[in-house]
Amino acid sequence: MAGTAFAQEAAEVTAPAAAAPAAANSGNTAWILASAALVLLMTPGLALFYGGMVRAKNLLNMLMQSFVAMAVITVLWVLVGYSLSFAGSAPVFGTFEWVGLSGVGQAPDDFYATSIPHQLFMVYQMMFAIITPALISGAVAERMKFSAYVIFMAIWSLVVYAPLAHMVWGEGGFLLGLGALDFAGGTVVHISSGISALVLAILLGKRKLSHNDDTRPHNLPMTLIGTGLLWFGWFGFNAGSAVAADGIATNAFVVTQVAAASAALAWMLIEWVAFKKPTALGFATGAVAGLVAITPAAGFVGPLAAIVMGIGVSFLSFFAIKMKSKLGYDDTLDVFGVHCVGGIFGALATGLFAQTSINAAAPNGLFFGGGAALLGKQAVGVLIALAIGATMTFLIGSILKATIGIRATSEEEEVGLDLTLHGEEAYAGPTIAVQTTSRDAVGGGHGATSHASAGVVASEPAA
Amino acid sequence: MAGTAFAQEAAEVTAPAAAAPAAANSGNTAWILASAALVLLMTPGLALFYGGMVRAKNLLNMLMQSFVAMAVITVLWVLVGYSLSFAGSAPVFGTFEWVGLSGVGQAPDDFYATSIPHQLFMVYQMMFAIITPALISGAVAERMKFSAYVIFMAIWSLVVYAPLAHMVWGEGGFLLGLGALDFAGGTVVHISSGISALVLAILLGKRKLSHNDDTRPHNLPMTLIGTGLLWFGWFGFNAGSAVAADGIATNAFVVTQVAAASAALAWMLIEWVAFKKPTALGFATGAVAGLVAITPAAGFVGPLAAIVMGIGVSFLSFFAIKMKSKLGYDDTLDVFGVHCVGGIFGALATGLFAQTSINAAAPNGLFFGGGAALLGKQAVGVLIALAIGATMTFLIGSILKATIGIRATSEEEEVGLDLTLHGEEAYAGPTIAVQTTSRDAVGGGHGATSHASAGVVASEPAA
Amino acid sequence: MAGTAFAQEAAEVTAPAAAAPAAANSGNTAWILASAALVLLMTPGLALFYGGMVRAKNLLNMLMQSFVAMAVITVLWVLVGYSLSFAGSAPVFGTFEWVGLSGVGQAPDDFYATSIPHQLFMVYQMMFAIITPALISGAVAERMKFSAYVIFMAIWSLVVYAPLAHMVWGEGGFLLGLGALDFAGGTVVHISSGISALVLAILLGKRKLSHNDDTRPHNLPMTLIGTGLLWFGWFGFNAGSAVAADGIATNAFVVTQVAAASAALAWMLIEWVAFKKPTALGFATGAVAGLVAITPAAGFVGPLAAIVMGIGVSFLSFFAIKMKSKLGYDDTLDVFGVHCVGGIFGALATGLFAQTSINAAAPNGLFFGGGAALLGKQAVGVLIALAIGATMTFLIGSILKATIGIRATSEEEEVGLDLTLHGEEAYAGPTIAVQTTSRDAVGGGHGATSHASAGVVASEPAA
Amino acid sequence: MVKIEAIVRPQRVDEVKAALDDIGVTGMTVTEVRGTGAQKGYTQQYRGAEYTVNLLQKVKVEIVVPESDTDRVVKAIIGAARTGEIGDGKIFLTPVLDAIRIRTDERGEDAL
Amino acid sequence: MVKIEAIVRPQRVDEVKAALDDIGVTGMTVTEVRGTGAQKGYTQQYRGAEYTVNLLQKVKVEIVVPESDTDRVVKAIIGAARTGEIGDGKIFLTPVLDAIRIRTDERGEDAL
Amino acid sequence: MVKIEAIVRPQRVDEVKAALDDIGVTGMTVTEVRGTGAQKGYTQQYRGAEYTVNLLQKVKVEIVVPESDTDRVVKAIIGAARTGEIGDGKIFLTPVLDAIRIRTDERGEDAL
Ligand SMILES: Nc1ncnc2c1ncn2[C@@H]1O[C@H](COP(=O)(O)OP(=O)(O)O)[C@@H](O)[C@H]1O
Ligand SMILES: Nc1ncnc2c1ncn2[C@@H]1O[C@H](COP(=O)(O)OP(=O)(O)O)[C@@H](O)[C@H]1O
Ligand SMILES: Nc1ncnc2c1ncn2[C@@H]1O[C@H](COP(=O)(O)OP(=O)(O)O)[C@@H](O)[C@H]1O
Repeated sequence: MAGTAFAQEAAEVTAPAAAAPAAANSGNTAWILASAALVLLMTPGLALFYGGMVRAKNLLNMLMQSFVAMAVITVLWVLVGYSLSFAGSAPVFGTFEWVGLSGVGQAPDDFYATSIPHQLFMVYQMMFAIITPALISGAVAERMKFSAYVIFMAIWSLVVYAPLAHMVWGEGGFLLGLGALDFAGGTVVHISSGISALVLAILLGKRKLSHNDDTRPHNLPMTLIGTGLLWFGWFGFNAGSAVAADGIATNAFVVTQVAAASAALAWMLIEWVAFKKPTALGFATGAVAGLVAITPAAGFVGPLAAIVMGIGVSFLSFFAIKMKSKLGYDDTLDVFGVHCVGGIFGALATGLFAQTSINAAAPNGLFFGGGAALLGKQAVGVLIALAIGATMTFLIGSILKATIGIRATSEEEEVGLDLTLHGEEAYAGPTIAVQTTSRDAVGGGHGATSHASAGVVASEPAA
Repeated sequence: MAGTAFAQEAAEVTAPAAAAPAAANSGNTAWILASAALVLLMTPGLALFYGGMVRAKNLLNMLMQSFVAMAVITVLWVLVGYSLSFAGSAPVFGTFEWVGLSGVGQAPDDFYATSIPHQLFMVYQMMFAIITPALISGAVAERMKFSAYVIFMAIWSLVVYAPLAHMVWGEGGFLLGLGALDFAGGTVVHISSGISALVLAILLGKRKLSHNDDTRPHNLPMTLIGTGLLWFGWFGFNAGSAVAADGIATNAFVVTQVAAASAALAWMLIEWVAFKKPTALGFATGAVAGLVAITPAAGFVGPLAAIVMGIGVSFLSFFAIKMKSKLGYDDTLDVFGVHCVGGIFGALATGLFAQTSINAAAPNGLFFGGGAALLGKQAVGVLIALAIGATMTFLIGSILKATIGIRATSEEEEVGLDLTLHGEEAYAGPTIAVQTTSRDAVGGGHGATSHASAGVVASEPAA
Repeated sequence: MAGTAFAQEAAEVTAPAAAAPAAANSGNTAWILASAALVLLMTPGLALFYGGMVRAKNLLNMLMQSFVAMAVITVLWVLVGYSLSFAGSAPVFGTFEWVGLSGVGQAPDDFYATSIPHQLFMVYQMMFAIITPALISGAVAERMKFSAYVIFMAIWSLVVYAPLAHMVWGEGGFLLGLGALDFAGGTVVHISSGISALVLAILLGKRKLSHNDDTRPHNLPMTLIGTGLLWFGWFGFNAGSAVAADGIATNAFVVTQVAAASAALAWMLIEWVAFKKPTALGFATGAVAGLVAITPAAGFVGPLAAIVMGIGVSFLSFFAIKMKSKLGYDDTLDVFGVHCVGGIFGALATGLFAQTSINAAAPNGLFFGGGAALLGKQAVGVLIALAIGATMTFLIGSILKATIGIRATSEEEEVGLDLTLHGEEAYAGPTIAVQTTSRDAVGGGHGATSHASAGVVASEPAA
Repeated sequence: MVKIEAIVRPQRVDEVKAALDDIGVTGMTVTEVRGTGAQKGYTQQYRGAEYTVNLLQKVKVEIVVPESDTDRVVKAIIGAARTGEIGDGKIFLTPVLDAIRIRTDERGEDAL
Repeated sequence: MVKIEAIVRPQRVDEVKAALDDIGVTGMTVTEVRGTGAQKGYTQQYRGAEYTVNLLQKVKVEIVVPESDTDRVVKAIIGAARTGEIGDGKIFLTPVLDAIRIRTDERGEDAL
Repeated sequence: MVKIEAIVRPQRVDEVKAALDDIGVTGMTVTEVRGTGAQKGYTQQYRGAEYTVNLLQKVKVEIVVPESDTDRVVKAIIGAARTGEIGDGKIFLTPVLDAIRIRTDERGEDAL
C-alpha cells in the first residue's frame, strides 16, 4: 500500500511491460497475496512480542488485545472502513461509495491497483488497519477494561485511521497532493498509534503498583518469537507496499532488513556500553524500532541510508524510553518511545535520504541535492498525524471514561486481568494439582459435585 | 486445489492471457509454491493449537500426533496416495497410474494444473492430505496408543481421504460430475475428519478421569500461537485452491479473512453474553470454526455472505460443543463440534450463497436466484463424506482395536503419554534440580553411575 | 541461489519465454521475495530449535546467538560480504567491486539474476550468510563468551563463508568451473558450519558439568516449533535457489518435503526399535538431518531418490551422534553430527542420484548412468569445504582464545549465561514473587529503595 | 496442634482433597515437590544419551489440625493416596506451637 | 528458635518482605504453594465446560528466628499481609532444634 | 526422628544428593524455593529500568532421619553444599513426632 500512486508510477518506469489497468498481473498478484498474509501474521507476532513483556497474570488479556483487532477491524473494514479510507477523491475524508465493498471486485482499480485485483488491494490494506490500533495496546497493558478497549479501537479506526489513510494514500488526499511521502505507514500507522498510545496511557493513569512489585517481562523467549514473526511479516508490510513484485519492492525489502539489523545492533551496543550487558529485550526493541523507522522510507531510500537510519532510531528511542521515568506516565511497553518517536524520525529522515534514482516518483531529499522542500512536507505530515491522533484519542478516551469507564477495578488489576476479565489462566500447570469441578459429562456421573464443601462453592455463572 | 476444474475454467474467464497448457505461468507458480509452504505450516500450527489444550503430561504426544503426519503421509502420498486420489478418470477411485509419481513431472497437466508444474499441484495437494488425518488427533487426545494412531492414520488416508478427494476433485469424479462444489475441502478435509474423529473417540472410550481431575488447557498462549499460524496458513489453503494468482484466489483470500474474523467475534460475544467473560479459547475456537465453514465456499461466495457464515458457524459449533456433555462421548478437543459441524454448515451454505458473478464456474445458490438445485447437490456431497468417514473409521478402528489395541494402558494414561510412550518430558525444568545419569561422555569419567544406589536403578533400555 | 548458473540455464529450457536479461519477471521476483523472507525466518526458527534443547538458565544466550547473526551479518554483507562472495570472476575470492552494494541495483544481473532485480539476489543470498554462522552456535552452547562469539562469527563469515560461496556459486568460481554441484548450500552452508562447529567446540573444551547435572532439553515444544519454522523456511532456501518460479523450483520444493519426511520417519523408527520409544526430539532431529541432506541435491534429484537420501542420512547422523560420547568432545547440540555429516552425505549422494532429465544443467549421477565423474567432483567440493572450515576456524578460534578469551568463566557457566552475560532471565515467573526495585518512576516516589537493607544492595550498574 | 505433612503422588492429590472434604477438613496447603526413596526412577533417551531421573514428581500436602483430629485425618489421607505400589509416599507429623489467622488475629485452634 | 511459617496472598509478598526488612529481618525463604480454606474458589469456562478452582495461589514465607523475636516478626507480617478479606492466610509457629550455616559451620542463633 | 531441612544453592543439589547416596540415605524431598539473607542480590536492566532481585533461587532438601543419623547427614550435606561464598544456605533441624509409610501403614523409623 502506501504511496501507491508513487509506487505505481515508478513501477511503470522499471517495468514497462506492466499490464493495462484492466488485466491483473499474476506475478504482482502472487506477491500481494503473499504480502497480505505476511501482514496478517504480524498481529499474532505483535501479541507475542507484547505478551512476553507483561506479567503472566495479564498475559491472555494482552494477547487478546491484539487478536481481537483481527476480528473487529476486519468486519468494520468490509462494512465501512475501507470505503471511509479510500473511496472518493476528497482531500480529507473518504466517502460511503464502497460501503460493504460494493464496487470493489476482482478487476483492478485505475488508481489503487492497476495490476492486481482491487479486492486484493482492499484486503492488503485491511491488514494494516488491523495492526495499527493493536499497537496501542502495549501502552494500556495490565489495567484497561476489555470492553472499553474494544470499543475504543473500533471508533479510533474510523476517526483516526481512516481519514489519515485517506489524506496520505487516498485519491485526492491532501498529503498525497502536497507530496508528503509515506511508503508503508510511518505517519498513518506508527505516529498515529504511538501518539494515541501516549494519550490513552495518560488518560488511564498509572498501573497500581506497589513500590516493589515485580514487573519484569515474564517470558522473553515469547517476546523474541514475536520479534521474529514481526520481522518476517514486515517484509510484506514494506515490500508489499510497492503493490507489485518489482524493483521498488526489492528496494523496500532490502532496506527493511538493513534498518532492522542496524537498529538491533546499535541498541545492543548502546546497552553493552551503558550496562555492560547486551540484553535480548534490547535487541528485540531495537529491531522493532528499526522496522518502524524504515517504514515510511522503504521505497525511497537506499541501503546505506538504512544503516544510518537504523542506528539513529535506536539512539533516539533508547533515550525517549529513558525519559519516560522522568516524565512519569505509564506507557507500559513503550509504544510512544518506539512507534511514535521511531515513526517521526523515519518520516523526517525520508526527507533527508530519498533518492529519485531509487524511485522515480520521489524527489531527492536534503542529502541528495533535493533541498529542504521534501523535509518540510514530511514535517507537515508528521504534525497532522500527531494532531489527529492526540485530539481524537483524547476525545474518545474521555467520553468512554465518563460513560462506561476505561479502567479495570483495583481488584481486577491486582488479581490479574486474565482471571477477572476473561475467566481463564494462561498457564494452568504444567503439573500443579488443582481441584476443579466440571459440568462436562466426562468423568462425571459419580458425584462430581458431592465433595464441594459449603465454604468453597464458587459463584454460579450466568450460563 | 479444490474445485480445480471450476477454478481453472473461471480463471480463463478472468485471465484470458493464461498460458497454453504446455507452459507454466511464473506468477501462478510463485503463488502455489508459497501456498504449499503455507499449508505445510498449518500442521505445526494445528499441533500448537491442540497442544495448548491438553495437560502438560500429554503435550509431546499431542504435538507428535500432528508432526508424524508430516512424515508418514508425505511418503505415502509419493508412493501411492497421490495416484489413488488423482490418477485416472473413474468416478470413485483413482488408479495406480501415478504410483511413485511416475508421469508426474515439471510440465503442467491438462486437467489439474494448466498453468503450473504438475508436480507442484501434487505437492500442494500433499499438504492437504497431511493435515486432514492430523485433525482427528484432537478427538483421541490423551489416551490413544501412538503406534495404533500412526497405523490408523496411514490406512485412513488411503481408504477415506483418497477416494473422497477423487470423487470431489478428481478427473471424472462422481461428485465433481454431479456439480457439488467444494472449493478447498469442506467435505474432503473437514467433514471426513470430523465424523471420523467422533467415531474413533467413541471406539476408544472416555479418558480415565477421576471426578476432580484438572483437564483445563495447560497453555493457552500456545493455543493462540497455533491459531495465528493456522489462520496465516489457511490463506494458502483457500486462496491457493484457485491454482492461480488471480481474482478467484483473491476472493478466496478475502472471504477467508472475513469468515474467520466474524466467527471469532461472534463466539466471543456469545460467551460474553452467556458467561460474562470473553475467553481467549473461545476466540480461537471461533476463528477456526469460521475458517472451516468458509473452506468449501471460498471461491464461490462474497464477503457479506462470509460475515453471515462466520456468525452462523459460531452459533452452531458453540451449541454442538455444549451438547457433547449431554451425549457423553469424549471428543477431547471438540473436533466433531468444530470441523464436522462447521464443514457441513459451510458445504450447505455454499448452496445458499454461491454467485456466478464471483466464479463463472459456479451456479447461483438459493439466495441468489439459483434455486435449490445446488443446495441439493451439496447435501449429497455432505452425506457421502459422512458415510464414508463413519463406516471406514469404524472398520479400521474396530480391526485395530481387536488386534494390536488402540488404547494406552491406564497407567500410561495416568502417568502421562509423554513419559510412557515417548520417553520424554515436555518441560524439564526450568529450574528444578533433577538427578540424572547420562551415558554421554561429557562430564563423565568420574564415576557417572557409581552413585546409583540399588533401589533407584532404572530399567535398562534395549539399546 | 546456489547453482544459479545451472538453474538458470535449465530454466531457459523449461521456460523458453524467460525474459531477456534486462527485464525482471514479476512471477520470479514474487517467488524470490517470498523465499528471502522464508529464509530469514529460519534463523528465529533455528534459535527456537536450539533454545528448547539447552537448560533454561542459558536460553536467552542461545536465542541471542542466532538473532545476533541477523543483525551483524546483515550489516557486514551490505558493506563487504556480498562483494567478497560474488563480485568479480576470480576462482577463489570475490573482489571489492560491489562494496557498499555499489553497482548492485534494481536491474537484473547477467550472471546471477537474469530475471529478477540484482538486489533481490543479493538480499536472498544475505539470508543464507546469516543462518550459516548461527548454525555453529549449537556446538558452543552454554559456555561461550558472547563477545567472542560475535567477533568469531563476523570474521568467519568473511574468511570461510565468502570464499566458499564464491568458489561454489560465484562467477568464475573454481568449484563451479569444475562442475561440482551444490544446489542450495550443502558445502557452503552445512559442511562449512558443521566442521567449524566441531573445531570450535574442541577449542572451547567441554562444559563444566558435574557427573549428575541435568542437561536434558528444557522445553521440547519450543524445539518442535523451531522445527516447524525451519521446515517451512527451508522451502524458500531450497526452492528459492532456482532463482525462478519454475519446474526446477518445484522439484526442489518436492524433494525438500520428501527428504525431511522420510528422514524424520526413519529416525523415529530407529529409536522405536532401539529404545522402544519414538521421541519428539528424534523426530525433529531427523527432519532437520533430512533437510540438510537434500540441500545440495534439491534441484538435481527426484522424489524417490529423496526418500532414499532421507532414510540414509538418519542412519548416518544417528550413529555419528552416538559416536560423540566415545570421542569425548562436547558438541552440545550435535551440529557436527547433523550438519556436517548430513551435508557430506547429501553432497556425495548428489553424485549418485542427479538426473539430467530433472535439470538439464546437471550431468547424470552414478546411479543414472553418468559414471563416477560427478561423484568425484562432489568429493572435491566436500574436501575443500572441510579443509577451509577446519583450518580457518582453528586459526580464528585460537587467536581469539589467546587474546580476548572465548570461554565464559566457571561462575558464569554455573549461574547461567542469561543472568551473567545478558543480565536477564528467560522466565521471570510466571507467578513467583520476586522483590525488585525499579528506577522507573512508575510506582516510585514512595521510597522505592528505602527498604533495601545494607546486606542486599546490588552492585550499581555503570549506566 | 500438629502439622500433618503428606508426600503423595501427583495423580492422587484430587482424591486426597476430596477425602478430606468428606471428613470436613477444608484447610490445607499444597506444594509441588520432587522426591526420591525406594521407588525406582526412569530413564529417558535424548538423541541416544541416556538420562536416569531419580527425583520424581510428588505433591506435599500440609494440614495443621488439633492434635485430637490427627488420626482421623491421617486415615483419610492414607485411604485416598494408597495405590499399594512403591512410591505412595510418607506422612510426617510435626509439632506446631501456635497458629494465627492473619485476617483476625485469632490464635490457636480457632485460627485453623 | 522458632520457625515462622506464613501463608500469604501472592500480591502481598513484596509488602511482607519490605516490612521484615524494616525491622531488620533479612533472612527468609519463600515458596509458591496453593491453598484452600474458608476462601471461595472461582469458576472458569472452557468451551462452555465449567471448572471450579478451589486451590488458590498462595506464597509460603518461612523465617527462622530466635524465640524472643517471634512476636515482633509475627506482628510485622500481619501488618503487611492483612487485607481483611477471607483468604489472608495463616501463620504457623513450629519449634526448631538447631540451625547451621553451611558456609561456616556456625550453629544455633549465630547461624541465622 | 528429626527433619533436616537444608536450603542450598540450585547448582549443588546434585552433589548433595550424591553425597547422601554415598552414605546410604536415599529418601528425600526437594522443593524449589527463593531465599534472601546475607547474599547480595543482582540487578537487571529492562529497557533501561533497573530491577534489583533479592530473592534468589535456592533449593530446599528435606530428609527425615532417626535422631542418631542427624550428624552424619548434616556433615554430608555441608560437605557437598559448601562453596565458601556467602549464600551457601542453612540447615534447620526440626522435631518429627511420627512418620507413616502410606503404602504399608508402617510407623516410626520403619517408615523412613
Ligand atoms: N526419609 C525421607 N525424608 C523425606 N522424604 C522422604 C523420605 N523418604 C521418602 N520420602 C519421600 O517420600 C516419597 C516416596 O517414598 P518411596 O520410598 O519412594 O516410596 P514408599 O513411601 O512407597 O516406600 C519420596 O519420593 C520422597 O519424596
Ligand atoms: N488447617 C490448615 N492447614 C494448613 N494450611 C491452611 C489451613 N487452613 C488454611 N490454610 C492455608 O491458609 C490459606 C488461607 O486460609 P483461608 O481459610 O482461605 O482464609 P483465612 O485465613 O482468611 O480464614 C489457605 O489457602 C491455605 O493455604
Ligand atoms: N532466618 C532465616 N530463615 C529462613 N531461611 C533463611 C534464613 N536466613 C537465611 N535463609 C535462607 O538461606 C539462604 C542463604 O542465606 P544467606 O544469608 O544468603 O547466606 P549464608 O547462609 O551463606 O550466610 C537464603 O537465601 C534463605 O533462603
